[in-house]
Amino acid sequence: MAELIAAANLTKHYPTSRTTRQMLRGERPVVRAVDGIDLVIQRGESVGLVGESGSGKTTVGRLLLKLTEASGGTLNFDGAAVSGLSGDSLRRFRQQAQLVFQNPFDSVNPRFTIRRAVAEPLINTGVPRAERDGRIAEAMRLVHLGDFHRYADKHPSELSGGQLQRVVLARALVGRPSFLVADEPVSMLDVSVRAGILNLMRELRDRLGLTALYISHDLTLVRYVCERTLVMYLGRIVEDGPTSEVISRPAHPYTQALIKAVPRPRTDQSREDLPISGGLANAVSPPSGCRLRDRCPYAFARCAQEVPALLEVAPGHRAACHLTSPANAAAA
Amino acid sequence: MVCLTVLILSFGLSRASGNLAISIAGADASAEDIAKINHELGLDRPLPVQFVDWANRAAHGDFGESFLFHEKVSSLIEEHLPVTITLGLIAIAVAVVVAVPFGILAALYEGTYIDVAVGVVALAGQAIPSFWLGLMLILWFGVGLQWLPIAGLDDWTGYILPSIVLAFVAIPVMLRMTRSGMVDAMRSDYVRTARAKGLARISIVAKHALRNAAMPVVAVSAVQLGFILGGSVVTEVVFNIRGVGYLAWESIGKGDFPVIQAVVLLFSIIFVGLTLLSDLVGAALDPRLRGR
Amino acid sequence: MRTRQIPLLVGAVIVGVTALVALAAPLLVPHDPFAQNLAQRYISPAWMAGGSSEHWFGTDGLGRDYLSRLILGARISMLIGVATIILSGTIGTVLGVLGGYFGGKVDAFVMFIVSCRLAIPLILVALTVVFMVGSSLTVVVLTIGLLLWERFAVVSRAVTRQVCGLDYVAAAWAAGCSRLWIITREVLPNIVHHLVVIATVDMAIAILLEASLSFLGLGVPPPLPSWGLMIAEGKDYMYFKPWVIEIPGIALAVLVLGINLLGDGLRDSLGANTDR
Amino acid sequence: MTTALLSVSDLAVTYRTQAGLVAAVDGVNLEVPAGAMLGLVGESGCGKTTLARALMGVLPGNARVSRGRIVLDGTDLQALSAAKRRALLWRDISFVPQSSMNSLDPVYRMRTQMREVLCGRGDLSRGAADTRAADLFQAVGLNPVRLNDFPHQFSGGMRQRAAIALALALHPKLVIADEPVTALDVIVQRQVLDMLRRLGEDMNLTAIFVTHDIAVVAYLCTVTAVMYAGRIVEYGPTADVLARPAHPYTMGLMNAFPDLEGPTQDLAPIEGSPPDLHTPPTGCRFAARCPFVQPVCTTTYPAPTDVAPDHWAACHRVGEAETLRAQATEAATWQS
Repeated sequence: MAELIAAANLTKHYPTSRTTRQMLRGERPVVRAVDGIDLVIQRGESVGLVGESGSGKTTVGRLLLKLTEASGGTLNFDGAAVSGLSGDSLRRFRQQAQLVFQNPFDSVNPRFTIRRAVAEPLINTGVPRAERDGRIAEAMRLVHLGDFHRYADKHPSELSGGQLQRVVLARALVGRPSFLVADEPVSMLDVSVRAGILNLMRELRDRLGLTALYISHDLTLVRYVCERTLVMYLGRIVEDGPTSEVISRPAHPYTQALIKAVPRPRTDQSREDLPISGGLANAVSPPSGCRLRDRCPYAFARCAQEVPALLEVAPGHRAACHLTSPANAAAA
Repeated sequence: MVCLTVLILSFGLSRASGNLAISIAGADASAEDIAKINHELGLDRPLPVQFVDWANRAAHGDFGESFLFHEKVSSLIEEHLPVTITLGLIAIAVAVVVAVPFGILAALYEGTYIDVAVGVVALAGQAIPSFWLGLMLILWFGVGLQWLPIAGLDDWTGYILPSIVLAFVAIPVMLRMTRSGMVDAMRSDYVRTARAKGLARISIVAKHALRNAAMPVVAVSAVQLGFILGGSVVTEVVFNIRGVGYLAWESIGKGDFPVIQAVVLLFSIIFVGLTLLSDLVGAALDPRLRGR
Repeated sequence: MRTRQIPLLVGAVIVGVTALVALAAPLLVPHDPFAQNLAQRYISPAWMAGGSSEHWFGTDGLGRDYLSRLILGARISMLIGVATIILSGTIGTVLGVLGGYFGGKVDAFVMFIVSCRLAIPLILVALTVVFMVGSSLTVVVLTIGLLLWERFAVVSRAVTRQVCGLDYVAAAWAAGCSRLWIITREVLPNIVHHLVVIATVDMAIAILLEASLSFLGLGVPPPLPSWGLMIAEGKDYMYFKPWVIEIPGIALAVLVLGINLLGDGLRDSLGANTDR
Repeated sequence: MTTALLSVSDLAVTYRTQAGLVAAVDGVNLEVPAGAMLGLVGESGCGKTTLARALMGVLPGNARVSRGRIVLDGTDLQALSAAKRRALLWRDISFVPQSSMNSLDPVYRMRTQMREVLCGRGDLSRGAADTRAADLFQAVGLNPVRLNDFPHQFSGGMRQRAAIALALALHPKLVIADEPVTALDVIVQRQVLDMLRRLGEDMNLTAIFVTHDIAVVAYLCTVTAVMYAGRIVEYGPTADVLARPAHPYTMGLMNAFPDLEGPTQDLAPIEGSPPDLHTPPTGCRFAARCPFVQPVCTTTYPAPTDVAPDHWAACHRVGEAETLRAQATEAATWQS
């Protein structure tokens, strides 16, 4: 496999509103939405990015698609630096990298017909008019809206949430992209509809060999679609490994808590207390060292002094925790 | 910043026409006369110099001397301003007293005939030109019924008609804001919670809905006062009231630029001040905006 | 028909009829609106004592037929209304959409211009400009149009920001669409219903503003029959013949009310809430 | 099972809309035993929130109860005058709103909002109210100092705890919570759920928990009611309902629900969408989407039938539930 996406020390800081005192002192506080992440996605890989709201997972998605400019670090797409793209090369990149959103009702222009909405990526990339209808029909078949002519001239308001999310998927696929970012693609949908979209994404993964990043707050969903999972906490990746490994043998205390916290649809589930307490810290002035340390029951002196690096705990499974780092494991 | 720009604008406005001296000396004045007047008024100096000089003096409250009244502009304004401000304050009070209760009424009966009727009456109020309303009020109450004076401010009764006319500018806007704010508030989660608490309806409406809906209305009434003052020229002319608006109208008609400059600047500064006040009031009322 | 749609219908009828009258004015006037006849000054309207069916709405102080002047006045009001909103709508929408779309410094600049404009006392400055440049229909249109764009700017900025926050704009961006394409295809069609409502509001304000300027003697120059000017001309005689100011005043109020009703109805039916 | 604290029979709520009358709740029968936490599960638009609001008596202006009875602890609420009904609110039935920013009034400090309830509705003195408010805050895991804060100064989880403290203020007989943890992140959600579970045990709370999330019900609730298109289709002890669902819709929901364990085979979506309640179908409302549909299903609405003690389902084929359950686990069954 070859690398499609390679990010090193990728960073995004947003300026926040300042208080008068900060203004007088000339301070410019920033929200460290993404604070130096390293990330490699291989061709054909489906990667899940899991984290709570405020973890920076959505910003990572936007950075990878160059929808927002990084404050620091490097990002390569298919071997070329994304920051250097402009003009034609940027247009080619846009064709290659596509996006699916959380709320289907917000992500299709209400004035467009379905045909027009799905055609959008084609119009801008110079696909000849004659080819367009064929391409649209092909994309609609992929998302199981096969009787395309039933939907083509409808407006978004006439479709259900599940159908519309399929349209959004079709629009993302119509340009035959090599990379797809799906940001909470099912979280607005009802359970009975959600299952259909999840199945569809699995199917697309297998059929098209699409490289994809699925962003979600819900590990259970990522589990159905992704072979590899990343866990983010306050702008940093804290764990990275094969999905089944991450769920069955989580190495980072945060991942452990995250998995324990998920309620199960069965009554005979564990109800013991979570290992971590409190809520997400402030991304403007996060704790020094390990960002989880003020919530973590295992925190010790080193956690406050040193940022834990993402180190291998098992083959292909890495975690950013001083407890599991090889040095400590050897000492213990 | 805004003040400075308005300063430049109001200066530019008055200097944009080159025939200033001609308008003073008369169309058939000789070239020497014009040059003389220009020199006397300092109009023969380069424009930036004139501007800096004027702005500097304006900052100290010295707007020069009126071409026509041969009186200091600042004392002219001092003389005319209190009347305009008094009328403006009465008018905004009238507007609040009328607009808020009717806005609440319309919101509580949202979608019913009462709501539609209040809305249409507000629109009709907005449609009546204020100078015409003034004239009609004079005809009815001054001439027909002879209850109120038709012009001037000799005693308190003279304030009644002009304040009503001025208030008409602000009533429809404030009424709509009150109504939409109340409608949103009555549909909000916290009002539903208040209903679930079993509170009396009056307490839900007054303590929860109105308290939330009133914040933008109170804040906007300061801005509306600014608009009322800006629109005072028409009303003062109709009622023959010697306020700043009337002064400005007279001065415009006669090309008395120092006065025009000063009045425009004054209204702008008052407006900017009121906008600031509005922001401050808004922040003081809304805990979510405090400490920003 | 639902209760709420009645005002919309009434407004549409008033505006439609006025527009037709304005367009067909030369065909409709029973007399030459400029023809003076000093022997027939202040003839009362037909329904009053001393009126005649020769002059349905009577005659003015120079003996000109009031109905004819009223009809031509409709033309002036509609012209002012339409011309100024085209001018101010263009200025305001361009500023607002740019500010809303680009944000940051562009937005700060737009908001600065808007607050400067708001700080200028509208009537005073309009009066001054008309005085200096000299009064004509064109000058009045330009003056009002150049001053009355702030509502367009504020509203189009707000709704542009709102639309730009929606995912379909991000999708278009991710699909490689250019900025111009996004503004014209994705943003404008989705804010145009707000602009239509603002256009009615500003049209009403422009008509009232023209009437005020004309009333104060610095608007449309005589002998053009602007309704505001007709009121000013009749002002001195109103104590004896109140109808001289009542007729043009009512015409003005009805037209503006019609525009307001239309705008309000459109606001409801297009779902454009611009109250705040 | 113990006696019912709340019993609802044949309740219908009708909305006036532009397109005519819509019965969002249409013939609901429900019993909430004293001391039970009842989970009311359903997907968006099934009428669960309307039902909760009807029980509270805080329906929006265009909705009204058109039929049925609500009996709370022996009192028929529908027979009460408006004033008497209002007097019961918060003292007998209290409410935990959806965890949105505006569920608490943004312009008052929490202390003021507590006093409003404790003094205004509970007849406590100011001092006593403040003591009680501090106790309540402690009980829900908040520092009593935070009583001086405004709601916007709280995080989402804390806001929800404050709302719960407010709901418990007057020792209500019944608490109705409308999606109380939906907007919360999973760790905070779990913390709030644990807090609720502990409070439920300590105070012997009776509560109705409206949610779309079966897992939340499984975690917290002793009794489950499944709602579909304005009606309760299945009701019973949570363990029983989730392990042995008797209504095809419940089976479908269970199969469509992703889990953290078990095989990751394809989930089985329920094809189609709920019926338009402007023109509700005669017969079973799930018939159009049900893989086990029979002719009778489209003509007559199935009566609730017991499948186990205190466990009933409204399905014509309830007798074959075991067979259907086995078939329902196959994804192929659900493909139309």
